[in-house]
Amino acid sequence: MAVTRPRIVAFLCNWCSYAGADLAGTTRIKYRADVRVIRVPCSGRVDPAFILKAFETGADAVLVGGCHPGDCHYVRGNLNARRRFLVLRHLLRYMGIEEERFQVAWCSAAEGAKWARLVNEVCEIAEKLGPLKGFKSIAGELATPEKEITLSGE
Amino acid sequence: MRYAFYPGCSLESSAKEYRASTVLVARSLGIELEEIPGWICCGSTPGHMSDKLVGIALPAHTLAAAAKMGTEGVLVSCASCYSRLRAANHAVRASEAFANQVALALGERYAGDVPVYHMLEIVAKAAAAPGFEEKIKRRLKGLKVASYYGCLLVRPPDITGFDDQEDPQTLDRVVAALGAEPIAWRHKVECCGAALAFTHADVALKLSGEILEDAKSSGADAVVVACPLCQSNLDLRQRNIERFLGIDLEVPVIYFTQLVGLAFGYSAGQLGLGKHMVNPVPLLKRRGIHV
Amino acid sequence: MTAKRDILRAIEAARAKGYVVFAPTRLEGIPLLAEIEEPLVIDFDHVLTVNTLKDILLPRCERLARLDVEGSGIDPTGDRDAAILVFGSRPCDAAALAILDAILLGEVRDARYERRRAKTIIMTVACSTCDDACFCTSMGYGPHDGTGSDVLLVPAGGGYSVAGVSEKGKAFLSAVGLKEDTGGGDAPPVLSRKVETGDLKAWLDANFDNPVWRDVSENCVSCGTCYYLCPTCHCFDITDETGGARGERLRIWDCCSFSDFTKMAGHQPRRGRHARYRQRVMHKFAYCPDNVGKVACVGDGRCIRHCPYGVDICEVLSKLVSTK
Amino acid sequence: MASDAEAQLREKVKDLLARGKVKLVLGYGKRSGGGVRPLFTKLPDDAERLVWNDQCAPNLAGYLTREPCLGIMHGGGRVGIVAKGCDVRAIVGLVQEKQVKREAVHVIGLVCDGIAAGGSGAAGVPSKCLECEWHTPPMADDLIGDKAAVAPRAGDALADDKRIEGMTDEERWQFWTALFSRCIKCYACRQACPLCYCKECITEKSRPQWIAKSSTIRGNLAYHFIRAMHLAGRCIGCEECRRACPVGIPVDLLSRFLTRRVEEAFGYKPGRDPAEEPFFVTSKENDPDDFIR
Amino acid sequence: MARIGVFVCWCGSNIASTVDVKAVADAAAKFPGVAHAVEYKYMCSDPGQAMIRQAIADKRLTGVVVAACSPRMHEPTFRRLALSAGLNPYFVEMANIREHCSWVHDDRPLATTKAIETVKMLVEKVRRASPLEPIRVPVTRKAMVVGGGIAGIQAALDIANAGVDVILVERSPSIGGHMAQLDETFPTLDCSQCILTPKMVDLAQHPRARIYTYAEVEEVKGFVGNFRVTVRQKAKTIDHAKCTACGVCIEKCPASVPSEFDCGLATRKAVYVPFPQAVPAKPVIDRGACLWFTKGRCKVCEKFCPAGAVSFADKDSLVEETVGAIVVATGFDLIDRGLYGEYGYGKLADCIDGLQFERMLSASGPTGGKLVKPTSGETPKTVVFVQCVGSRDDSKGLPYCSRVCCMYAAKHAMLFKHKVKDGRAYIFYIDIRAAGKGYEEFVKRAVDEDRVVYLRGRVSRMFEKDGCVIVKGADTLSGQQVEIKADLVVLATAITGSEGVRDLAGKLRIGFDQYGFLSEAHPKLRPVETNTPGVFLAGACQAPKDIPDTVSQAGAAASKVLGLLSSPELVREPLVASVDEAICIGCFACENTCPYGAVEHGLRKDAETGLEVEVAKVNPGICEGCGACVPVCRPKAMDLKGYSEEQIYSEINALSGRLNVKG
Repeated sequence: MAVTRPRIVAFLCNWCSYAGADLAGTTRIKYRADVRVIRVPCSGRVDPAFILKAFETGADAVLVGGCHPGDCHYVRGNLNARRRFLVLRHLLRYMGIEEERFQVAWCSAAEGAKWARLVNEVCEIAEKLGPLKGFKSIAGELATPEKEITLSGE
Repeated sequence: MRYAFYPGCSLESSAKEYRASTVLVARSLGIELEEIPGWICCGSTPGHMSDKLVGIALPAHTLAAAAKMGTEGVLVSCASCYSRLRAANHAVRASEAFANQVALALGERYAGDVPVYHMLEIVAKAAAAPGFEEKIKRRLKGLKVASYYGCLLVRPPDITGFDDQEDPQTLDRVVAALGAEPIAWRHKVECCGAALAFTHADVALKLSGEILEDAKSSGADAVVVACPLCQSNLDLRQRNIERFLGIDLEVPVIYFTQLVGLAFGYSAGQLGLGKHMVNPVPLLKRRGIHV
Repeated sequence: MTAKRDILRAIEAARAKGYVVFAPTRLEGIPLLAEIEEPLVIDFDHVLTVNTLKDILLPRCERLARLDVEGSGIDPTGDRDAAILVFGSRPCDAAALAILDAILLGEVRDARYERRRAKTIIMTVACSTCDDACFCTSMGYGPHDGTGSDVLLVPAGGGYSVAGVSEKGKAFLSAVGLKEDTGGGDAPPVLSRKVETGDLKAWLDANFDNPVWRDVSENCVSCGTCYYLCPTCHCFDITDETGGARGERLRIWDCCSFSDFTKMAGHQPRRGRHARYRQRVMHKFAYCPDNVGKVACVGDGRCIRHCPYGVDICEVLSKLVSTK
Repeated sequence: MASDAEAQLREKVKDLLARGKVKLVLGYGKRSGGGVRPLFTKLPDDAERLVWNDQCAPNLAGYLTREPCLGIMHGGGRVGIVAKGCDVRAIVGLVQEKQVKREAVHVIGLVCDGIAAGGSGAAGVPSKCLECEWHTPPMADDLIGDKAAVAPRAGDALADDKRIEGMTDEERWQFWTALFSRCIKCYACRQACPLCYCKECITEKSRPQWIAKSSTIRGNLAYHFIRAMHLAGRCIGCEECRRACPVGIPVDLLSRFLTRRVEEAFGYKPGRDPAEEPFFVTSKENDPDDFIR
Repeated sequence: MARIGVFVCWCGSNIASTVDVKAVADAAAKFPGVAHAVEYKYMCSDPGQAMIRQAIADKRLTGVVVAACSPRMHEPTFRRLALSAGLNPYFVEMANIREHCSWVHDDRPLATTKAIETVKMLVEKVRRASPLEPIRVPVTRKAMVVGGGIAGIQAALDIANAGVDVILVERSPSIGGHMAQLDETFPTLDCSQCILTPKMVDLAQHPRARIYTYAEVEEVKGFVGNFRVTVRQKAKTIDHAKCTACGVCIEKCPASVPSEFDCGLATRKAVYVPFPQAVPAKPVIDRGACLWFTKGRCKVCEKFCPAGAVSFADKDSLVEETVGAIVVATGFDLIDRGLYGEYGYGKLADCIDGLQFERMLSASGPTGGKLVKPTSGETPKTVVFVQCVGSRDDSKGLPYCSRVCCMYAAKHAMLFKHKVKDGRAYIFYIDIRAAGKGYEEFVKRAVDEDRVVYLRGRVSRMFEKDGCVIVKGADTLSGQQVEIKADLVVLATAITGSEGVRDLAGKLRIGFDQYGFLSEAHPKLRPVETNTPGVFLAGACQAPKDIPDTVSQAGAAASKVLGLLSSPELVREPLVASVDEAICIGCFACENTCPYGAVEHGLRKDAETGLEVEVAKVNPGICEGCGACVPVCRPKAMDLKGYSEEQIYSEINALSGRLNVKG
C-alpha cells in the first residue's frame, strides 16, 4: 500500500487562473497530479465555507487562484475576496490548522508556468505538514474509506 | 503674547539693525520676545546641502530648546532661518524613522510640534487687527516701495505655507497699512542669489541686479525686505551691481521692521537706518517723511 | 444510615458488573451529569446539574441509521447494550422520567427510549439545598420525592438513608450489596417559591388567542436554552448528514422556540415568538394533561435559572391566570 | 454614582414616553431572585420600575430587530433604548447594515465603568470592560451619568488570546474541539447576538448543508467556524453570546479575535460610525496582500 | 433519479496515452446517478457528437459529462449539442482531463486517478444542476449619443448608417465640439472644418438621426436594452420651426459677451449662432446675457424678426426617450491657465492657450486667420510654445500625459512659421511623444524645414516687460538658463474630462477617475465598454485622444451598440445571481459588493410579522454573474445559477474518500 499522497483542492477563477492552468497544459508543463480543480467564475465567489468543507472532506491543503489585482474580469471580485481570505487564514491558525494549508495566489492566463510551480509548492507544503488529522479525527461516521481500483491496462 | 525669539547668526552680525527694529516693533505691538537659551545656527543652505541629517538636526536642536519654554511658538526674522526651522518641523513629522535619527543626534526626542512664525506673519496679523491704526505716528504717505519676499519665505509652499508662492501679498498689505504705496512688480519672489554670492559672484550680481532694476523701473523708491541675506545682497553689493551691469540704481533696501518702526515713530538711529550702504534717509526726506 | 463510603463501594460494584455509570461532576466549573470512570470525581456542590437525565435516555444526538451509497446501503444502528447506572440525579429529574415515560411509552412506544430506560437504574440523591428558582413543591413534587427513581438516597447526618423505590431498584440494591435503611433522613430544605396558578388548565383552554401571550413572551429571544435544559421537553428533529458517499440519519433535539420548528412541510405554523412561546406553555400545562394526564413540568427551575433574558415561567403562569 | 443616574434615567424615560417621543423604551428591570432583566417600558409610570446598576449586562440592541420594536419602527414610531457604550456599537452596526434606521431609535446612553464581575458568563471582570474604549457611549441622543466617575478596571483583556496564541497548533485544535464538544446547539449564542439578525440562519439550510445540524463535534465545530467568519469585523464584543451560553463556552473568543485582526489589517473597527460601510463589502487596492503568492 | 451519461474522450492519444480512459469510463459507470459511461476517440468529432446525441435519446439521459479538453474550449460545442438533442444545455459539464490532466502528468495511475475523481466531481455538479433558460431582454432598437463632438458625430453616423435610429444630445447650441474650433490638423495639415462640417451636415440630414442641441441628459432610468433617458431641452427662445436663419436678430442685438467658441478672443451677441457653419444654423438666446431676461427691457430681436420666431415665453422642456444603448462622448476641457502663478495666473494678455491659438489661426476666427499680439494687435515675431502645462506635473498639475500637445505644439509652431516667415518659434518640452502614423516625421519637419527651436526643459517663470513676455526657462540639454523676450506665449494646457461629466457618470452608474475621465470596463479587453452594460465610451471622455484615435474609438463604440441592438431581444447567459426573497433580510451587503449595480430593492411581506420589508432583487439584465454577492450573504439568500452553492458543495463533497489506482 503506497504512502498516502497529499490532497490539494484548488478553486480557480474562470478567467485567469483556470485559463493559466489550461496554458500549462497546452505548453505541456508537467506538475504533480495531487491537485483537484473546481472552477468558479471569480475568486470573489469563493466562500469560506468552501474551504472548511474541503478540509472536512479530506483536503490537506486548499489553493485559491484569482486574477492579479486590476485584471479581475469582474473589476474587484478578487480584492473583496482578498479581505475574506486574510481573515480566514487567521481563523484557521487560531483554531489550530496551520495557515499554510490555505494558500491564495494571483495567477494570470499567461502564467501557465506559475500555476505548475504553485501546485508543486503547495504539494510540498502539504507534505511537509503531513496529513491534516484534525478534521479526519472528528469526521466520525462520515470518514469515507479509501478505495482501490486497478488499471484495465492496455 | 510671548514668543521664543530666534535671532539667528545674521541678526547678531550683519543685520544688527534688523534685530533692533524687530525688537522695537515687537515691543510696541505688545509682543514679548524671549531669546531661546542656547540657540545655535540653523545651518542655512550649506547645512542641508551637505547632509540632510545635519540640515535638520541643527534647527531641531534649537526648536527642542524652544519647546521647553512654553511660549506661543518660535518667532524668527530671517527668512532662511525660518525656512530651515519649518523644514525641521516638517521632516520630523513626516517620517518617524527620520525623527528617530534626529533624536539620536540630539540626544532627546523632538516631536516637531513647536509652531514657527516669521516676524512678518505676526506684524501682518497685527496690521490687520483693530488698534493698529492708533499706533501709527508717521504715515509713510507718498513712499513707493517694492515689497520683496525672496525665495525662501514662500517656498516650498508645503513647508512655509506662508502665502501664495508666486504672487504673495502679506508684505504689500503691511506696507499699505503704513500709508506707503506697494508697487506692482515682477521680481517679488525671485532669488537674489545669496547662496552663490561668494562662489559665483557674477550670477549673484546678475540676479540681484535684475531685481533692483525691475523695482526701480516699476517706480519703486525703495525695496522692502524680510530677510537679512536679501538685504545685504541687494544693499551691500549695490555698487558692484551697478558696475557689473553698467547701470545706475541708488535704491535703498530697507527691512520691513524698520519701515514699521518708522511709522511707529522710532528714530532713524533707533532703527539703525544709517547702517545701510544706500542711505534711505535722503529719500525719506524727499518724500516728506521726517526722521 | 449508610455511610458514603459504602455507597461509593456499591457504585464500584456496579461498574464491575459492567454498568456504565453517570454521575454529577464538574467540567470547567460547570456541574454536569457525565459518564465517570471513577467515583471520586463525583461532586455534589450544586443544586442541580445543568443537564438532565434526558441527556442519557433521550440523547441530544442519536444515530438512527448509517448509509453508504457506494457500499452497504442503509443499515439501522442501535447503541451500546451496557446497563446504565445514574447516580446522584435529583428527585425533580427523576420525576421528569415518569412524565417522559407517560409520553414516550404510551400507545406509541419509542423503542430506543424504552430499551435504554429498561436497562437504566436511577439512583436519586435527594436535595439538601435549593435555590430561588426551585419550585418543585408547587408542581406537586418535593426535595425528597421518590417519583421516577429506582433508588432514593436521602441525606442523613454524614451519610444517606437508602430506599429501593422500584422493584428494579430493590433488585439492584441487593445485586450491589446495599441494604435498605429507611431510617429518617435530614429535614428537606424549604423552598422560597410558591406558584399560585389557580385553575391554569381552564385558563389556557380558554385563552389561546389572548393578547397577553405577546407581553409574557417579550423578553424571549427564541433560543433553545429552556428547552434543551428542561428534563421533560422531548421534541426532536431527524436529520441526514452526509460526507461523500457516506452519511448518517440522526435524531436530534428540536425546540418549539426555533423559527424553523416543525417547518419540515415548508410552512411555519406558529408565526411569531409569542406563538412559539405559547406552544411551549400550552404543551406543558394543557396538551400533556389532555394527552397523558400529567403536567409536563417538575419545577426544577432550570428554565428560570439559565434564561439569559430572565423569562420566569412562574411569573408567566401567575400573570396568565391573573389576566382576564 | 449609579443611583443618581438611575433617577435621571427614570425621569428621562418617563418624559420621553409622556411626550410621545417614543412608543417604547427598552431598559432594565429587577429580576426575581436578584440581578436584572430586560424591561419593556411602555407607560410613563413603568419608568419607575427601571433600574441601572453594575448588573445591567444584557445588550438590549438585539430586541430592535424583533417584535414589537420592528412593528413600531415600521409604523414610523420610535423606540427608546437604554444603552451602554458597547450596546451602542451594536446599534451602530444595525444601522450600518440597514436593519434599523438611525432616526427610528432614541439612544439613551449611560456612562458605564464596567459591569460586575461574572457579569457576562465568565468569572471575573468581563474582558469587554477591561478593553472598553466606550465608557461614554458614542451616538447618544441623551447621555446620562458622570464621565469623571469612570475608573478603568485592572486586568488583561487579552489574557485568553495570549494563552491560546501560546499553544501549538496541535494544542489549539485540542482546546477548541474539547470546548465545542460541550456545545448543545441550543443557539443561545446566536439568538443573544445583536448582530445575528438573520431571519433564517445558514445553520437551518439543508441544501446544501454547509453546517451539520447535529451537535456532534463535527457539527459544532462547523457552526462556530462559520459563525466566527460571519462576525469577523462585525462583532462588537458585547459578550452576550458568552453570557447566554448555558454550558459556559466563551463563544466570543473567535469572533473577537478575528475582529482584532481586521482592525490591524484594515484599520476598521465595527460599530464606530453609522455612515461607515461594513468592511467586508468593500476593498481597497492597497489592502494587505503579503500572504498571497 | 438522475440518469447521467459520461463520455470519456481519448482525444486521439492526447488523453489516452496518459489516462486509462477505459478505467475512467468503468469507474464512472459505478458512480451514483450515472446511467451510461463510454469512451471514444474524438468526442468533438461528428461521429462522437452523434454518439452523444443518440445516447441522450436512447438512454433518456438527464445530464451529460464530457471528460475531454478544457471547457473553455468545447463547452459551447457540447451545450449546443445537448440543446439540439432536447436536453437543457446547463445539464452538460466538461471534465477537463486534457489540459488539466493528461498533458501535465505522466504517471499513468495518478493521472487516471485524477481523471476519475474529476469526472466524479462533475457528475455530482450535473446532478445538482437545474435547467436554465437564456435571459431575454427586449431591446429598443434605438441608441443615444451624449456629446456632439467628432466622437459623438462619428458614432451617431455609424449607427444611423447601419439603419438604427440614433439620438444625439449636445449641450451647446451646435454640434461640432472642439474639432470645429481647430484650424488645420496634424499630421496632414488638412483643414479641420473642411473634414468635419460635411459630417455635421450628413448627420443633421440623416433620416435615422435626431439631434437635440442646447440640451442635456436630466435622468437615466432602466438598463441595457431599455434605458429611459429624460432629456432637458433648454429654452432656445427662438422657434426653430419658424426661424429662417436670416440673422437679423443677431445683427440688431445690443448685448454682447465673450464668445465661448472663440475662447474669449472675440465677443458674440446674446442671441447667437456659435460659429458660421454651426448645425443647426439657427440662433438661440443666451438668457444669461439677454437684456430682456437680465434687465427686463429690449426685445429688439422680436421687433425685427421677420418670421416672428422669437418667443420669450419659451420654457425648458423635458423629453423622455427610450433607447437600447448609450454612447458617452462628452469630450474634454483644458485646465485653467490661472492655476499657474509662475505663468502669470492667466493675467498675462499675451499668453494664451492652445485652443485660443487655434482660433487665431482659423480663417473664420476672430482675427480672420491673422496672428496678432492681443495687447498691441501687431504680428508676433517671437512665439514661445510651452508644453506640459499641467500635464506630467505632480506638484500641482496632473500626473498623466495629455497626449496631443506634443503634436499640436509642433503644428502650431509650423503654422506660425508659415504665416510669419521671419518669425522665431521656440518650444519648451519634456519629451517629444510622437507615436503615431506620420507623427515623428511631422515633428521632424517642424525642426528641419520650419526651423522650430526645441528646448528641453520647463519654463520657470514669465512676466510682462516693456510690452513683451519675458520667458525664463532652462535648456537642460545645454545646461543653460534661457530667457526669451517673446511677443506671444502659447501654453499647451493639460486635458481633463469635460465639466459636468461626473453628474452624468452618476446618472449612468459608470465610474470615473479623479481627473474626470470615465472608466472603461477593462483597461485592455473592454476599452469602450463600461461597467454598466449598454453604456459605451467614445473619444476624449475616456482619456486624452487625438482625432484619429477618437474617430476609431467612436467606430468601435458604434459597432458595440450595433451588435447589442442587432436582434430584437438581448440574449444573455443565464448564469446570474438570484435572491430567495423569503430568506433575505435586506442588509444589502450584496448591493454594496456588486460592481454592476445589478442589485435592486424590492418588497416582501414578512410571513412572521406581516410587515412589508425591503429585500434585495437581482436584475438579470444587468448581473454579470461573478458571484461576489454570494459569500457576503450570510443566510445564503443569494445564490449563483450555474455555480450554485449546492453544485459547488457536491463537487467538494465528491472528493471525500480517496481513490488509489494501481498500475
